[in-house]
Amino acid sequence: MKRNIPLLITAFSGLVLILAYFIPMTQSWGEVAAIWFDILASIAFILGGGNLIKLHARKMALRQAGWAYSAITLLAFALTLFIGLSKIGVSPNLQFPDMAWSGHYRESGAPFWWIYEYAFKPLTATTFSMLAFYIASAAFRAFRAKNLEAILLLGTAFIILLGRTFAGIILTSWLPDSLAGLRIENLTVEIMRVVNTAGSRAIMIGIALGVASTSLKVLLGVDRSYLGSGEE
Amino acid sequence: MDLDKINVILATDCGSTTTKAILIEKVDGQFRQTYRGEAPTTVEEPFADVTIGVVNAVTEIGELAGRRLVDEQGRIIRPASDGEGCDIYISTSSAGGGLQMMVAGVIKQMTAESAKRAALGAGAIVMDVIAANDPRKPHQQIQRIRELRPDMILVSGGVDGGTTTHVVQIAELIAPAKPRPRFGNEYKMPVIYAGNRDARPLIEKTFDESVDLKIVDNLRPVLEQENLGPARDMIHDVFLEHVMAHAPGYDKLITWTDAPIMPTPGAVGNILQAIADRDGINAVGVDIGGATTDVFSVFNGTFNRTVSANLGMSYSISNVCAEATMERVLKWVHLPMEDRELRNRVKNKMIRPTTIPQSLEALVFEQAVAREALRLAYKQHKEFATTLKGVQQQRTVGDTFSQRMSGLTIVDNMAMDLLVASGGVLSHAPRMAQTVAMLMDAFEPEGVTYLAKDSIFMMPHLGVLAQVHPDAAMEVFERDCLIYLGTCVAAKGVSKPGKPCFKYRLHGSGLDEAGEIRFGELKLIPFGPGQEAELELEPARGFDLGAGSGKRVQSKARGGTVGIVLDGRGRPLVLPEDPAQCRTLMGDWVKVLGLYADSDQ
Amino acid sequence: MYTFLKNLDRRWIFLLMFLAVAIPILFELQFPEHPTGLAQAVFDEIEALQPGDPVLLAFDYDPASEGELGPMATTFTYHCAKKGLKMYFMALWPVGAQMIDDNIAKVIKADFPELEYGKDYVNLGYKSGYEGVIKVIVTNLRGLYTTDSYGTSIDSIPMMEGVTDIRQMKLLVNVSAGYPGTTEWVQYAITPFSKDLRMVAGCTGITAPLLYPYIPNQLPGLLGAIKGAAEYEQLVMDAYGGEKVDQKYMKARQRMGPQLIAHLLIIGLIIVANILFFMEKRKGVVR
Amino acid sequence: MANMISRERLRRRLPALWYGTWLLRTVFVFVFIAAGAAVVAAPPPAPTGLTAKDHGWDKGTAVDLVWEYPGEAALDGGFFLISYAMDLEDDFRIAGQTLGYETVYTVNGLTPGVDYYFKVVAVNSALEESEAVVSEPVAGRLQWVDGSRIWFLITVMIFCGSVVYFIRHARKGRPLKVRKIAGLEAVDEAVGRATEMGRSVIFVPGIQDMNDIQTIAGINVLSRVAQIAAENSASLEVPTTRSLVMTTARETVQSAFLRAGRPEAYDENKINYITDEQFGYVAYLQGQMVREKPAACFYMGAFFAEALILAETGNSVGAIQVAGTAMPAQLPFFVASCDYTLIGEEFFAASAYLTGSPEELGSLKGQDVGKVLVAIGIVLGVVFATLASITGPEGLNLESYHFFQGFVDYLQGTVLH
Repeated sequence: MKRNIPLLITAFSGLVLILAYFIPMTQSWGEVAAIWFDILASIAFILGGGNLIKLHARKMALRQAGWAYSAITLLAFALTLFIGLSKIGVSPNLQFPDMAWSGHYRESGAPFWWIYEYAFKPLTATTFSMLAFYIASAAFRAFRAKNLEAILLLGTAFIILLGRTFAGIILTSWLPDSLAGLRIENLTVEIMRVVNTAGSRAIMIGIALGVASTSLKVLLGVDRSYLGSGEE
Repeated sequence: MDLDKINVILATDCGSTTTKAILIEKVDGQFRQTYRGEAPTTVEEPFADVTIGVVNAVTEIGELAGRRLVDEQGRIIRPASDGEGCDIYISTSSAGGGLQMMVAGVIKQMTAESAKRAALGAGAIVMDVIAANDPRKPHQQIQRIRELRPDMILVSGGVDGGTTTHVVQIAELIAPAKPRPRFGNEYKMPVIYAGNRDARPLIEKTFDESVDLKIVDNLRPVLEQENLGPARDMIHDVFLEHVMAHAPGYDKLITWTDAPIMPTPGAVGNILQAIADRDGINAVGVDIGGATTDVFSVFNGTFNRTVSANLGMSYSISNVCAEATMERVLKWVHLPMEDRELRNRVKNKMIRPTTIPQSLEALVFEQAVAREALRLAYKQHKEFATTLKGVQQQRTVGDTFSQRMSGLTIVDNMAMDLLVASGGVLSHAPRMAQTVAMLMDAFEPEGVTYLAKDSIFMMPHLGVLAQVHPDAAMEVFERDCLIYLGTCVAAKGVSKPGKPCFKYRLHGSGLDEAGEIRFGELKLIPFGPGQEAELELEPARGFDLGAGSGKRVQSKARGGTVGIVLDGRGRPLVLPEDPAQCRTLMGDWVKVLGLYADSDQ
Repeated sequence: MYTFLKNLDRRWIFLLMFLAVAIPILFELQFPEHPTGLAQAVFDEIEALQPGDPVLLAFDYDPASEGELGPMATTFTYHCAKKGLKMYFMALWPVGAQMIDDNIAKVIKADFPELEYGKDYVNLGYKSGYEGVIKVIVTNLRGLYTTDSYGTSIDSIPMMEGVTDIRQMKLLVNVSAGYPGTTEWVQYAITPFSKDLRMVAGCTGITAPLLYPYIPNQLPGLLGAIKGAAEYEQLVMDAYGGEKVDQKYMKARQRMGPQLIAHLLIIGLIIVANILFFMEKRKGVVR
Repeated sequence: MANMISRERLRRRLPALWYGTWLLRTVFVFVFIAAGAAVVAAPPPAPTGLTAKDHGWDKGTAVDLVWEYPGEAALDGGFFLISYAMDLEDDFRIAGQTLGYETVYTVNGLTPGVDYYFKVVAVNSALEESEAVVSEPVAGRLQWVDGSRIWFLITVMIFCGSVVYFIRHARKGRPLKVRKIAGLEAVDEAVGRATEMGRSVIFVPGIQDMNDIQTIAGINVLSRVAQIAAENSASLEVPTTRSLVMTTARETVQSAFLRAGRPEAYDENKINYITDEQFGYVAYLQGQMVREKPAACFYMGAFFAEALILAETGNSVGAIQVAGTAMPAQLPFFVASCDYTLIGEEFFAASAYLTGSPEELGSLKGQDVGKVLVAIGIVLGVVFATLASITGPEGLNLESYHFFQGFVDYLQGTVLH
């Protein structure tokens, strides 16, 4: 029972979404299914929040290594949630000037916005920026002209790296117009447009077929891993 | 000991049935093996004293050499004086079934495998491997430990600083099982611990007084590296102290020898490793016996040994036929044979292990079985002799489409330089060419490979000698132990019969020949022992002789009792499906190599 | 030297990278841009619209990718405002709504004070549900959106009148940092309704190669990373910027400086690494 | 390339052409007149006999228009302008235009079931408009089947049919072979390493929710990793970015432990939801990796920018890393930093490979049929397009050109619609 009902729901809603694509009459059913999904998806936030509290509370209770981080996490979580929910410092909506809570929680200058602007934004941007460093170190380690494929890759990488900057333009601007196609910036475009596209398409076709067949397996109940395990 | 003053060396190998003794003497400034003697081993009742057999064998040599080696008290005379005694006496032993061990580790493919490698390398037979990821239930494992009664147990597990819980878990399987040693109920089971350094105190706590715990350095200090030496040495020590000391007469024998007694296979491994190290070559050795087949290999300095317990020419012959299938065995036979008769022959050999073939058919059949036994043993060896598993791989972008796995075999037939055969069916084949054919068919060497055989199974003796007097061991190994059969030249690749395979040119030592080998062709060029010729090879496209597909190779061919065999049959060697076709093909090969007497062909 | 480089601690590389990025920023290194076809196509696509045409601006990115995508979002907003298009902003990323707010404040409120919220532009905000949102709003906008981002009922917003689905938009402009993003817009909006909808997009460098296959049928124009943004910025500012361009409309071109040096550094590192590799090969360390 | 695209765009999007070239045309006409060679042309005659009919096999958003033109056989250099409105009083909204010799048009983007009036005006080369002809009100009707998607439906049915066929085929016990996938063979090794080193195994199921097929594929691999971890009694940690993935992962790991015969060793506290925020998650994982130095890391699912950050951190702490993703952009990063990488399809084939169950293997075979279909389509398209460019339009044989080009158009316009 624990398995059959979800399987039925999956099969049914999957079928509805497929039908909705081919049969215009049923298009609205598909919309309903999608809206339901959206509602369910938001329940996940509650589930997630609950686990977050549990995980970090446990770490603190057991005094596990680094439990202080957990304390900070929980504190930040509670604070943000409180400030956001209670809309502290938010001025009311112009339409409802009497209702203090009618304003928008993201209003600039309000504490929530402040958290966002001065904590969240710089933090995520910083983490993302680390990519630049890792790309450099990975390139240093892994880009070796070991075989033919690697040499081709290396050549392409150089062209693209240069072509995406002003350096490419400077380096080959002396080429006459009859050879303009060989200028690095033009080569870059051609590589992206022809070679890369051909390769990407091939990968995409393979992946799309993989996705389609996995989806079909899910719909048919062959693949039940999303219910916890492949086997009964 | 002053090595320069050593002139006479006596060595014995106490096998399970015979004790073989050899005498090595310095002749004209060079060490030569001069005489040998044999006597039945006397470990069992009624004698129950190994030294009796040793003395008998040594006495035989003494008589042959006209040199008194044993004194009136039945002791070996040392040091040598004029016409009497020897300077060094050494011995190996595989009596009583050799050294039988059980090993344990955390992960079967990692530390447990390293432990197995250490035990095998030391010359032991590994009876079972216990691991934390063993699919068997704990009580089944305990039961197994109780039943087995090994000579000693090697416990490893965890890298240094790694897991302790798993190691203790394994110890907790072994300790309550209270394993009992094979010999003598009165003494404690030796347990060697060669695992995570951090787990030592816990291990000491887990094993109580009922076992004799020895602790050595971790044999896998990090996953990337093995350190088998300390564990191997400890196995030898324990072998001497415990196992040998409790076997009848060994206590006496130990006091006679100048070097620790080694398990026979360990000694064979030793000499092979020594020769590979000295010459910087890759070598493979095989010893095919009645019940088991040992394969030794040294590739790029890494030594490996496997024992294929169920592959042999007498006790295990039935199993060989079952595992390889009779159909496959018969592919190597060029004469028509009747299935029923063959089955009888197999059974007969099993119950009467010492019989030797009486007819041509019987000989051809036995050698066909040998090919399969060797092939299967070599396959097992390849699977065991691998790079270390559990090692982080550093990839580059070039590896995107060729993600090589770790744990691949390090055995590379192309890189193999020397293949040494020993064991009855190989060394006692009526014609040397037969040995060559068996080696080539079973091992499928690629490129240029020298083939040799151990003349009188002297490798164990030399293996121990190599520890005391390496130069002497090497000299004797080169001159008297190895009988060079010749050189095998085989191209890797497959094509259609009749297409070009490779061109060759040989010159030197009175030989000047050139020609072309076509695919499927086999050619024998007689070239006597001790001779060497320059060899120039030019493989056709799609064939590799060591430098890559279609690339020229310059090498040296070595003469031998058989000669130079140019093999264009392709690698891997594929035999036709159709039995009749196969038989014709075998007939051709037999003719080319002159395997059996002309009248029989 | 050889051994130092061979066992190079990656922190040295990190330091070099830091300098490669920091120095051009401090010295405000800047280079002229030569727009390529794709940026030109994006520009033309918006140029071809008439004042008052409705445009959907979907900003699916977050502060993490702001560095790469912010400038193009800003320029898109500026371009649409200059053209007098009706702008409908929305986001499939939770923080996308914030990105919209930022751009509204930075561009519309600052430089186009005459534009009125609800009449000339509206922020529909974030909706959860990934591509499901696209699937619904492409046929039924009101099925999901009942209020704008600030909780105002859609029915009371003048410019939402008569808007039932996003197929009524003359153009979709998508700025995307990943999933859900341009790929999903193409798959769930453009492909099934290719006759009704057109779209241009701007994306991060890493996703650009994956979007090229959609050019030109599903995507007539595409801005790839900061380079694409810089080209587009150049086009828009040449056309509308006037004499003196505000600093905030030069961000993309300013960021091309560090990109140049960083790329050169990476090329240098690869070359050094390969020299080491061949030295090792000659020494026989690697087989 | 700029020109190519904009020309392409203009050809496809006619209203844009209308506005975009308005200026040019006007200038052209002025020049023409100024040159003094002009004949003052009269406004063109109005089109007649306009009929509007619901476009069949669709979702009711299109209406077909047909009209006649009484003037010259074709409107030389001119065009017809088509517009529509719900009410005659309203402003007509321009739908598009056709070239002077085409007297059919399909209006798209209508609301189903609503009556529309359609108007056609002839415009000559001097941009003089004729009288308009207005149709009777017509509504698009919602049909049962969307005809424009019929080919897609056929393709889907062939593909699904072959997957189902091969699943049944495999169930009957006919063996199907899968190539060896190094990355999956390495699972044992990676978990083994963690066991020997007494460190943990980290499994990252991507940063997408359960609705992403890649996450499902990742969970399939997790099942195997968990089983081996259970057999080895290694510590397995699964941090997730989505709470639904966390629940699924818990179920999966629990049943894997059960399968390995060690249900008691399962600890759900090791499978946690961290945060939905991409880089918050990355920061957590990085911290954990640097502190705990896991010996094995698995990245199986959908990844974005964090791929390289995670893999490089794992690489630097010396872990064996196995990655699998269908995100082409992240594959190069994984290849450079991980020990093994499952590339795209391999990743989806993982569950078939690991379970070896006939159903799974059958579906792989079905995928191959899909690939064959695609390959046939590509070959046909390329061959015909090549033939078309050889034969015409200025080339050798106009008739065969029309045949070939017609086929290509059909393939592009209808089959691949």
